[in-house]
Amino acid sequence: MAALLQLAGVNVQFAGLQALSNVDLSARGGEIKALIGPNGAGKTTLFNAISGYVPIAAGSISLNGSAIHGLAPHAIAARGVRRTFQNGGLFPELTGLENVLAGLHARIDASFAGILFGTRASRAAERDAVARARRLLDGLGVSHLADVQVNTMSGGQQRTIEIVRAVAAEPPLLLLDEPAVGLAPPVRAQLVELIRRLAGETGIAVLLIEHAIDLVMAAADVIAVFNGGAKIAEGPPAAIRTDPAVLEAYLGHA
Amino acid sequence: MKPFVHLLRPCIAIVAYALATTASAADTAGITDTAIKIGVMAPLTGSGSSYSKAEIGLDAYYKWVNDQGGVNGRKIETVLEDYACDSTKGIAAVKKLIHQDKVFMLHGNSCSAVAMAIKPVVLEAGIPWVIAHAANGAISSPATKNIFHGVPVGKTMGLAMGRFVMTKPGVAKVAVIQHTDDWAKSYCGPAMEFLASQSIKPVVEVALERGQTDATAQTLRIKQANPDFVIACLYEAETAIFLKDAKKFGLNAPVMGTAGTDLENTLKRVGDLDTVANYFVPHMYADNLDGPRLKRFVDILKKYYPSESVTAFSLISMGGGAAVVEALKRSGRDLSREKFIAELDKTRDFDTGVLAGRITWTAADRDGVKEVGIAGFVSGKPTVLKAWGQRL
Amino acid sequence: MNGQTPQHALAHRALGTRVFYAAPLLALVIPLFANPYTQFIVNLTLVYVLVTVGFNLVLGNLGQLAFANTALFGIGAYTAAILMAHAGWPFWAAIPPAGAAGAAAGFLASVTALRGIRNYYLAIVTLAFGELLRWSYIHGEALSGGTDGLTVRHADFFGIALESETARFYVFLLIVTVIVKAVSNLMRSKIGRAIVAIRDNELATASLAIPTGRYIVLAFTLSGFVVGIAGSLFAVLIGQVIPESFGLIELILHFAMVLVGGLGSLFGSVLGALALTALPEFFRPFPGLYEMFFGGLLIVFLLIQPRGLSALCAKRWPALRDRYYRER
Amino acid sequence: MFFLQLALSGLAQGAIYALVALSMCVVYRATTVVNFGHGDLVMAGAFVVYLLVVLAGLPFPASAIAAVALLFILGALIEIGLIERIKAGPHIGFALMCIAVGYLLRGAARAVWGREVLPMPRVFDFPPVMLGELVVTADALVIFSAVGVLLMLFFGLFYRTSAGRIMQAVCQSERGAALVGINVRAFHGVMWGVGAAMGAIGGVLVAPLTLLHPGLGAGFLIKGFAAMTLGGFGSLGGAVAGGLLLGVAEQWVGGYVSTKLIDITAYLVIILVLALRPSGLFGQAVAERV
Repeated sequence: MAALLQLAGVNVQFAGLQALSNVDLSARGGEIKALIGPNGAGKTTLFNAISGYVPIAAGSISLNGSAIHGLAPHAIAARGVRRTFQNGGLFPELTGLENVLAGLHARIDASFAGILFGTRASRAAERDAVARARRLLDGLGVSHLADVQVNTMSGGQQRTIEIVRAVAAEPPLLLLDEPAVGLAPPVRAQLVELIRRLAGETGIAVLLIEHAIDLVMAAADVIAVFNGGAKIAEGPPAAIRTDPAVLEAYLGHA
Repeated sequence: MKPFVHLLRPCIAIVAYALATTASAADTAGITDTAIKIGVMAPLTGSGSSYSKAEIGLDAYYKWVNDQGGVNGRKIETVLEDYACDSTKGIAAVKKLIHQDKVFMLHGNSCSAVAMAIKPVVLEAGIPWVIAHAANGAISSPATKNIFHGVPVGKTMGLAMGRFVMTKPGVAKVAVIQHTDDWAKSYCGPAMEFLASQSIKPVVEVALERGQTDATAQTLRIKQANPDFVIACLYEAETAIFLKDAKKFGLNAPVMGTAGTDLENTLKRVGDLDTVANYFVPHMYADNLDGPRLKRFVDILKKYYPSESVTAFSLISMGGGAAVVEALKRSGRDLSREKFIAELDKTRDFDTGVLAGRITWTAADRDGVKEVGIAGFVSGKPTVLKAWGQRL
Repeated sequence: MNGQTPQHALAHRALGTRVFYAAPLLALVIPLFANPYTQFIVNLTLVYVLVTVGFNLVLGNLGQLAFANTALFGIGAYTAAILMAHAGWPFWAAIPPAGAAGAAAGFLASVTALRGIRNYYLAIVTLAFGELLRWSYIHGEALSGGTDGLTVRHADFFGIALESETARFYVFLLIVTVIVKAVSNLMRSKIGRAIVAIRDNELATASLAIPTGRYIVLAFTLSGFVVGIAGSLFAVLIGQVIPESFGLIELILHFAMVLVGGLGSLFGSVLGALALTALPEFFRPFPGLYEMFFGGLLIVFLLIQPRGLSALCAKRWPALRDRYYRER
Repeated sequence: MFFLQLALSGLAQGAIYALVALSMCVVYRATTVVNFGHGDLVMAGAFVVYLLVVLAGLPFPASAIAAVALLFILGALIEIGLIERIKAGPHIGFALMCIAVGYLLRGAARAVWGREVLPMPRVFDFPPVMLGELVVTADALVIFSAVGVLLMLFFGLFYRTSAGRIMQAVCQSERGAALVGINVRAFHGVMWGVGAAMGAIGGVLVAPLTLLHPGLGAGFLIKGFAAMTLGGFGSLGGAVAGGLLLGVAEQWVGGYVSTKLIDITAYLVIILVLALRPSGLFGQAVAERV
């Protein structure tokens, strides 16, 4: 299957600092690719480049064959890219249900006038969206969080809501930025199971930034290793475990 | 909205009924056997709070009248309402006085814009209103059934200022410095109209904002035009600043101020006689503020408001108070608004004792005080002048 | 129970909406008991409901510290007054242009916000914009009547002469109810969600394919429209429009109403307008102390109940909590 | 001559704006809170000095220093008692708290002197100095020297002494400063005190010039904003330069264009600067971190 996402020779600079140098990367539907590497290796910068928050100095990023680098974040998202944020991207004052509904924004077809005058069509579109959101929350066993404000939720609950929000619009490409941070072991296992189900059943392409090696080994089909802004290795978990370059980067000796 | 459709008929009935009933104020509202209620509106807060000295003086006067036995066996009960020189609060205050406190008459207001806003409300209620301080003539003219001006209107002041300027021999070039608000316009407007009728157009018109602490640009522009006379419609603080800057930059043309300032306090603020030697103001009072003929009224103020300092605004409304008490006395025991308005209209050349001019109200002319003197420093003492260089 | 709303929640919510519809209907009887003074205060409250609802869209929902509300209020009032006084338009015809003028000014403010001018910068530039407008009212003699302003007489609303406070009340009640219902519809939809999402986390909002720029412009323009219409009602209620009414002191009142009512809460806007229009009338027995009381009240509120009256009510009656979605 | 005379008066006026802007900037840099009620602190300074000179009969210099000290305490109390307590609340609450405090001060002054317009007795009574045709008044000289000394004192303290270095540290990063053991809360109180005290000095210098009424402070707030924006929001040096430039600009606009425009020069400056160069003359653009 042709690659859904293709990065070719991507360079990113921050006032002289070479954050990403000549990165090639791809993502395929149904495949979970984990990105690992020490802090500051450029993993989150990569996500920011893909989702349009950071301009790229050179190279190209394309989705389904057409270039998306240079587009505004909301335009890239509209083409089917969803992401989570390292330090939380939820809306604290809104409830779990309202956050998920925000994720469904683009799929609710109700016009300004329709909403203003409360036409039957716009109410129907809204009702369907709410029902869909409640089903998604229920699917992950967090329907009790529907009417709870996000700023009163625990870290784990917030992580789960953020993932539900991201997958609500069934995006072909999902970027998960350290989703397991602060989760208790049983919840982490549930998370791995969810990611596998998303990739397997719905054919979503998943890029996963994660430090917990055990989680990476359990969930990832392919692992790409980054260090100092460059991709130093890519391959199945077994190969990466013994790759000299990776050991060098991580442990300082072969 | 389906469940509410059956409520439609009763709603329409309520609305129709409410629209039909109109509130009417009784002709003898605000009068009891022992008291006459008078509503006094004053700008106690807000930007115009220094004007409220006029209404405080008026309140002291009515309290003094009560101590002299009141009017025909009734005491005057004043209801003080603060409207902060703001139209919204002004309308709320006047409606409260008319429809809730149900006062007999209104005697108040210092801010012209607010007075104009409440004018329709007063006309509709038909309640007698004697304006205590606001200078805009359009409030009481063209004459209406129930509105009287208790102080000289801006037109009268403006004419007096304009005439006095014309009495200076060889006056040809006049400069104007004023604030950009309706208070200043109610003085400078009529003054410039009069000068225009004498075919004198101002050589330069300059604006000075309230709260400015420096008038260099204004003074230098006026000095460039080298006028024979300067008309300055400014409040006390800004007048002092302008006079100091004029002396500083050698602008020694005479300056015609407004009744918003008085000679004694301006001298105190400017600090030296030389700066105010050529400063003139319309003088509404029968004497200088510290003169013998006003002592009685200053004592009245001090009696009921001991900590109150005496300025040009303090005694100005007492004149109107005297005329009101006079008309109330003539209206006798079975007092009504109708009767009281008729008595007010009989006021002819009434000497209030505090104002220089006499009050005359007729059904056709409610301006009240017509003549206003001009005062200036003559050999260091404030004196009333008939014309340039001529004592009264 | 696959994703259906729990039954008690639905019934619970019905109570919230029924309260919303009952309020205007119950209000119909007010003129039967009110004298012209209290009726005027009620009418003034209706005007300030629109002012607060409009201001809350930008201050509470969008979370932008824009101090342009008195400017929008003034533009609406002056547009209506000019059309009625100079061009002789009837009141009902002057309302939409007043709203449009407010919306245009709101749009201008949103453009500055889009240029990255935010929080304190935005507060200062909108403050300067408001004072600049007030200066133009003073010096635009021919159109705006300068310091004497404009008088607005014989307002007529489709044949109803708005001479008495009662007549004004019913027309204002109709207009305010319609607009508040429209704003409620907009806020309890994907549009409202987009606006409050921008407040909470503008970057994350863009990641959900929401064009944040468009909704910032929409929020400001909508706010300008609502406050502009409030300006036209104000012009008819006071019968006079002068520059003095739209200065900094007025802005403090608008700001206080939004915060005392509840930042970002539509229900709170109504509460805030009611509380701070009626309250000054209770200070009347202490003439001269209004400013000190008002300043003191704000401080106490900020210390004890920063989330406003609506948060207080929502804690007591959860059905009244502001929601940004609809299920019926 | 006309040109120079306007500039000279403009500088005297600008010195007051610079002082007010600097005091607001100090509070902003130290606590990221813009004091929207700052104008009323200037007014409070003027009233306190009036109280001490006229009612308590103290000589002007002594009462000026006492007024500044009192305002320092008031500023610190406002911060510790009120601002610190609403740190958790909505960010917009700070702006309203400052406005409410200012309004309370104005109301209190109104309740006591509402109807009065109080004259300060003449303090610096020597005649104006003539530089050729240029007139330099006593008041202008005093304001120049006072503001000049103050600025040297302030910038000396801020950049030279250890207390100054602490101030700079906290301005850059509160959390960092707290980590190295600086008592940030007390520091905020002190900086609000410094801001209020400098604002009071502005009031003290203006008091003899104009007359005292509760609404005195309102104008200074907007002028302070214009000066800060012109000089670059948050830049201390910029606030001073902005203030002086604004003062001169107002006089030139009044002198050459129209005196009606003096009032809105500040507003035009704010809008033009933010439209053309949001970071002002000396400020740095605020980068938005993802």
